[in-house]
Amino acid sequence: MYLNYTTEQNRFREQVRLFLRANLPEDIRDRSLNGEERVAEDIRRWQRILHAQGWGAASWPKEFGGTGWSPIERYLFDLECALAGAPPQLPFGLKMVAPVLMRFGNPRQQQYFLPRILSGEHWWCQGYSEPGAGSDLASLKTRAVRDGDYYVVTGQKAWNTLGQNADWIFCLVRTDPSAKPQRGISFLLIDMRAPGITVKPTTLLDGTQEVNEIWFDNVRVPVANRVGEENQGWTYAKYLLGHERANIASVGTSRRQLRQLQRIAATQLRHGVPLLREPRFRARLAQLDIELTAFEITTLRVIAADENKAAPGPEASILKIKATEILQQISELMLDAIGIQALPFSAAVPPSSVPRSEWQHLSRITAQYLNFRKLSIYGGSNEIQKNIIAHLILDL
Amino acid sequence: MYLNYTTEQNRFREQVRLFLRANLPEDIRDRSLNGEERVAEDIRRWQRILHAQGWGAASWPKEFGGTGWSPIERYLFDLECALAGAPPQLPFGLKMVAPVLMRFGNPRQQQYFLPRILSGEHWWCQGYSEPGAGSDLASLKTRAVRDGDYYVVTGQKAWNTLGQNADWIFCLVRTDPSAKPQRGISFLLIDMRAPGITVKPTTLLDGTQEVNEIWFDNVRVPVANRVGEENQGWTYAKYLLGHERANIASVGTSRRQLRQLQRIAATQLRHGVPLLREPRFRARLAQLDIELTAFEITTLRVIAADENKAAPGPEASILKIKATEILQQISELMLDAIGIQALPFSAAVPPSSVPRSEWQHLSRITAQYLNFRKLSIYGGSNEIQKNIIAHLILDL
Amino acid sequence: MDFSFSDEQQMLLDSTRRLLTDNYSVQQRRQIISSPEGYSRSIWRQFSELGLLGLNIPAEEGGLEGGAISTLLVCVAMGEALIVEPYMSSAVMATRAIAKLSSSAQRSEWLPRLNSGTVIAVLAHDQTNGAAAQAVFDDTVAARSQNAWRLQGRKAIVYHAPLADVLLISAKLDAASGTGTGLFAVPRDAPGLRLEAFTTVDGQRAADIVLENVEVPDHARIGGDVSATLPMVLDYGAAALCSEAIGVLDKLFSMTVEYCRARVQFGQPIGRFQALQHRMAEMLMHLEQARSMAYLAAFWCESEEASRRAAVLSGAKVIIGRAARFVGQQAIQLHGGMGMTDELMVGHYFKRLLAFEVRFGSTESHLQEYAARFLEPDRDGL
Amino acid sequence: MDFSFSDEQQMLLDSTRRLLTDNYSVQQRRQIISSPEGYSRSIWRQFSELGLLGLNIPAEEGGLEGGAISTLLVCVAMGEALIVEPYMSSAVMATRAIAKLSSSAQRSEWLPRLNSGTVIAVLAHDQTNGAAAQAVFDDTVAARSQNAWRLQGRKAIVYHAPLADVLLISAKLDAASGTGTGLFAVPRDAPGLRLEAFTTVDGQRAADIVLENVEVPDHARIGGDVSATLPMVLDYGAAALCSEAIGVLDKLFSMTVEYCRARVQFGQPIGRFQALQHRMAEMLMHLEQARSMAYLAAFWCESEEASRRAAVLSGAKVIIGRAARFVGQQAIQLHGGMGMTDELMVGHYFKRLLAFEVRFGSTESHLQEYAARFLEPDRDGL
Repeated sequence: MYLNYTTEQNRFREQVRLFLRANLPEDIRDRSLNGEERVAEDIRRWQRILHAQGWGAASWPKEFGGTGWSPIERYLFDLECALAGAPPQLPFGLKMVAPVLMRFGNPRQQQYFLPRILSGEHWWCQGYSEPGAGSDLASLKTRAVRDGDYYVVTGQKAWNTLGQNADWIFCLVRTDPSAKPQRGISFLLIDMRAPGITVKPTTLLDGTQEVNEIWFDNVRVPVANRVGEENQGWTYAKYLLGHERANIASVGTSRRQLRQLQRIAATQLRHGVPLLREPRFRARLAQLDIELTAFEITTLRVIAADENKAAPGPEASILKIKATEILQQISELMLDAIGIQALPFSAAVPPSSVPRSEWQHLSRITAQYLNFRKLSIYGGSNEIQKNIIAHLILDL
Repeated sequence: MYLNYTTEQNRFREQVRLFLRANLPEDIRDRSLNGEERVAEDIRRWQRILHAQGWGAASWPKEFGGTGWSPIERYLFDLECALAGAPPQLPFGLKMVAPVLMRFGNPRQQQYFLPRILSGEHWWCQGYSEPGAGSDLASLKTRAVRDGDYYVVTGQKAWNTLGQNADWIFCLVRTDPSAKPQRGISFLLIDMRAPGITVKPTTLLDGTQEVNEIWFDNVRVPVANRVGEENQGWTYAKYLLGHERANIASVGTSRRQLRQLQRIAATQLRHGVPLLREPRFRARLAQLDIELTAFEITTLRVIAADENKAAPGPEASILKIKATEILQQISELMLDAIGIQALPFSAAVPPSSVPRSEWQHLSRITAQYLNFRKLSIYGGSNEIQKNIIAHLILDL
Repeated sequence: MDFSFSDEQQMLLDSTRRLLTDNYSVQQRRQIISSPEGYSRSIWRQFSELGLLGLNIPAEEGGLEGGAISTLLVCVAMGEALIVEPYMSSAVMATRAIAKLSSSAQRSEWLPRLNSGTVIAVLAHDQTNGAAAQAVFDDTVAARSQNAWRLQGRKAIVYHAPLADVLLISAKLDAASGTGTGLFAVPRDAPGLRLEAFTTVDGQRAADIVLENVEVPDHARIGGDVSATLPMVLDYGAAALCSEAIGVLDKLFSMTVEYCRARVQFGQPIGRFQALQHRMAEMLMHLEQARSMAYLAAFWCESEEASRRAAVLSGAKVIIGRAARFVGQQAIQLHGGMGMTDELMVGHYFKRLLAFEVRFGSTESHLQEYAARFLEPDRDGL
Repeated sequence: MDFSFSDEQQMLLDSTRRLLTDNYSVQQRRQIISSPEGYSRSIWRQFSELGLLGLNIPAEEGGLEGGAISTLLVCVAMGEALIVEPYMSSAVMATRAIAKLSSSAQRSEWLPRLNSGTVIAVLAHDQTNGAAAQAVFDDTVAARSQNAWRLQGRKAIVYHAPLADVLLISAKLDAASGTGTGLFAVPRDAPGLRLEAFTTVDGQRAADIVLENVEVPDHARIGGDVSATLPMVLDYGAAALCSEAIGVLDKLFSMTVEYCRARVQFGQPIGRFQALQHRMAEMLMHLEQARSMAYLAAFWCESEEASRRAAVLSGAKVIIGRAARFVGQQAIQLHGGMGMTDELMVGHYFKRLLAFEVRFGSTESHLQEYAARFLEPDRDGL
């Protein structure tokens, strides 16, 4: 057992840091550090910059244009990017559909799609959930009826993240309505410009529009865009979800947020004393700091154990829950730190009670607290993750 | 809405206080305030004293020798007794079997048993749970086979509290094994001196022996000691359990314990400063203090709402959970207050690290913490109470 | 001890609820919020017609004189409907301030107009009441000169200030002018008074107030030194806010239970899942504890016993604040993705609770306040 | 980063587990606890035969020289079996103190006998290590006179002191004799040394030590001023205690899961109830976070970087302490009434965790210590 990074790992880390310092555009970094809403163009630009460096897909094997990095190196890359304030890369192409294509796609699909994901040319989004099928994905209703070399797709998808910018969507559709719920599902790749697709953004409680409802009205999809076998989509879907969970750990983001919280607490006063010196607040902050340190080790332990596995095990559920709990607790503590300054939410001109220099900053803290409620809901709610732990790890 | 006690209620309260000051024996009070193990003789003595005053059964109607007090008066009586350090009266006769006898017993049973419960002549205990039937009471297995004017009872009861001192036990027994679990159960009153009964105390994790296992080996019970109809025992059992839950609120005990905790925190030092001045500890204490104040009102609201009902409603489950949570939190905070002094547990002579004057006191705090783990388990575990709330109040 | 409400009080509650059920649908509310005024004059008129605006006006001045318990019930109903009208600001706090502190001439000047709804008044004191948090600004000063007062300073985050016709502004008297704190009725369009308006997280209009040499005549001063009397008005307002929170919690909880009964996943309503059932049982327990403290706060908020009144109000803010956070977060969680949308009301109730937590002193500041004042050995609770 | 253990380490763990599985049944443990000695000489001998008593003895002195990681694994196994033998007190802390601090003559005198199990040594320092809690006694003083040292004072709650042949007692040097802290090897039967023995809440033997003019020869002093070196020994011990707690937690958790699989109520194993499943998922998460911190503590406890070492150990005590409370309480709860009995082991594991929480500084004191030292803006975690 050796719990420091090796010389090589430290060298790698330094290399990533140097790259970030030289290549992460300042404006993108600032927007990200201020917790502003994601700008689509920032994400595209950053993907192009990474791709130019050959780092477009940290988690892919070299044969598909990935880095071939070890799990620990990938972890360090993610960590440093998050600490530096790089915008998160979009997972939908890189970490969701790509692993499915590599494993189950045919060579034509691989050759066409993977390079375009890597370069950022194709923005992908996800067509899994439906209004009646959230946690219970297998009850999805979107139909795909075979018509010659096409499927004709009709139905509605929900909770589609950032699909308003997307070029492609991967969808679970029902191709055999008479089969049991988990049979009879197929996995289709659909061009977002196909006639019959309507995207309607959903306004969230923080005022943003990061998710959409998508309607399919007799959308014609070439059979060639089906991944794998007809009616075997559930297998691919589960494979994809396993990969999704493993990517949520986000120790770097938490560490960066915690650092920001410490700065806020150093300037916010209570009775003239910085909040950082107030015993109760300090202790909550310390508790989170320690919790995150432990979680960093827990994450690395799971990564190390998974190193030789094809897909992450159910331990990924532990990471998903803990990662989101920590992020939510940080955002909660931030909210508590700013007190009544959480109240002013939108204004033409910042009011004096929130110093002008901090307005953007502080008003984003409340928005982030609201937005982060989603963390324990999406990507398989934390209740679903606990079910997985109970069934697959504890065998209950 | 008027949230003070009325002049009459205050007068009543003062009367109870005066009585307690004059009649609660000092030795009994001290044992109780020190948190010592219950002494059977103390309980008997105190019941005799209350009976002499005409207050032997606060909750009974006057016709059976009760006080006829209003629910608020009963609440105040319990509150003052607990604050003064009176030992809790045994609920098994007074608050469990007696309501069943009053409602479902025949006149002979009422005339024989009720006065003896009131005077303290009969010590009752409970024969409900079994090793395989705890939360799931309906799966009980103790059999009673009719043999002329007798039932012959064979089986095993568990979690019997203080039965080693008991004269009588009320039992749920299966009289029709072929019926559905909740049918075919009868409610019997059994003389503890009957041949074939064996009582074996269970040592608990705090070292005390307050519960027992009881074996029945062909014990002959006169049919005259069956309450109500044969095979209708489940109805009576549920009626009894409703009454049990309502009597657990124990605001007075919590208030007394909280007062004791404040005294401990005023003398325990951290870095030379009394714990009572340490911000984190103070806040936990304040939180509990407020929680208990709210709970006092919640309890009174439930009592007032129940005033015109025959048996307490499912709201009693709210009281059971909250009462036990508060008591457990107080005992936890006491444990945290004494720190390492929790470690010495039993000794011929108190060690110097625990001041001699506080030895008995402090060593009981750890024991009580251990013992109080039971509060969320017995009387229907808090999980069962939440099921009740979900089903009967929230209609889920 | 008596937890029942009088027939009159019950009728008041029922008629307020009916008015809001009929005239404050989700759609109507949405329109009101996005309107330029940020509140509905029509609803306000109906409040007046029902007598709600006179609830804190003495009978001899034409009001209903309902007192704290009636105000509790009305504010519960207001919370259930999640109104954005300045009921608490104007009809409870400002009206009470004028009714309790002002001269008979001032009462005649203001109370009838407040009662009829033709004037909206808003009290602007230091943000953070009583408890251990720190006021954002604490610099408003009044100086006397030639039968007039000149006000200078700032007030932070004053709810409904942009809707007000008149602002009741507290200010420290400068050394030359006397001692203590004065309260001044200042028209919103007074020269030198500027509002920095914004929308709050819970969808209400508010503003910082900037006062630069604002001059008001002598008779605009309400009461004498209000240092001792203003806290009673603020505590009365805090109790009303607690009541509103109970209405919010009630509604949020019942819509969550309803949703869990209706939403089917894995072939059954999600309310059949035990883990969620237990969560809702815990929410109910928070809610009942919160309700108890809101009652206690309403009962004590008129008391002259300042220290006990403060303790009860701190206690209420703590218990209801914790309930607000737990019930609010869990309501979103149990609604799943739907809870995250602006479309369902759950998020709006959630945000109102968020605002409750920090208004009139945060949960944490009240807990510390309570601990500082009331933890002495051998005290027997409230 | 490497989380794997060497083959040697794995074998050590396996053989320790096997020894305890074969010789430390519940029944055997019960007999050991109620025996007059309060520990098993036979087990102790077997520890020696397996080399476990020499794990912290350098190879050149005949030991296994396993270091912190091996000690971690052995202590996990000790925790799993819930031993009452003074392994941590004697074979880890006292042995390490002698191996690291004493002269070569002293090492030759003590280490072989510690290794063979013929001598049990116990370190008696101030109860409460490093962190913000207050020592119960802090009054032990050593005075030099005529080639001897005279010790005076008291030590609180010294685990396994009644089992020790020799006590390593720390004492402040009095002004006339020098500065700093001395460590003295004192035979348990030294005149003037008195034990006030008791049984701890977790079933182990312990004592307060009273020293009245206890005289020991010059060569009984171990090391020079140990003020700076003793904390390293104590931190090493704290890491070992953390490892033991992981063994306790592991076992307690798995017996709880097992019980919930087997216990049938309402026609199905109670482990099928979702509320209990989620509880166990939460227990597992506590356990895994605790395991991470125990690893980190073992890895850092030998470091000379005092401040970071202290931070890691405080962090470990906090995370494992919280896990101890949550997992302990829930283990009892999920066992229902059976969990309350002395008969099942669950209560015994629970009590060991309770003791863990307060030994070597409480959870709360370590949290405050951590906060005081390590919360500065722009620090990036450990």
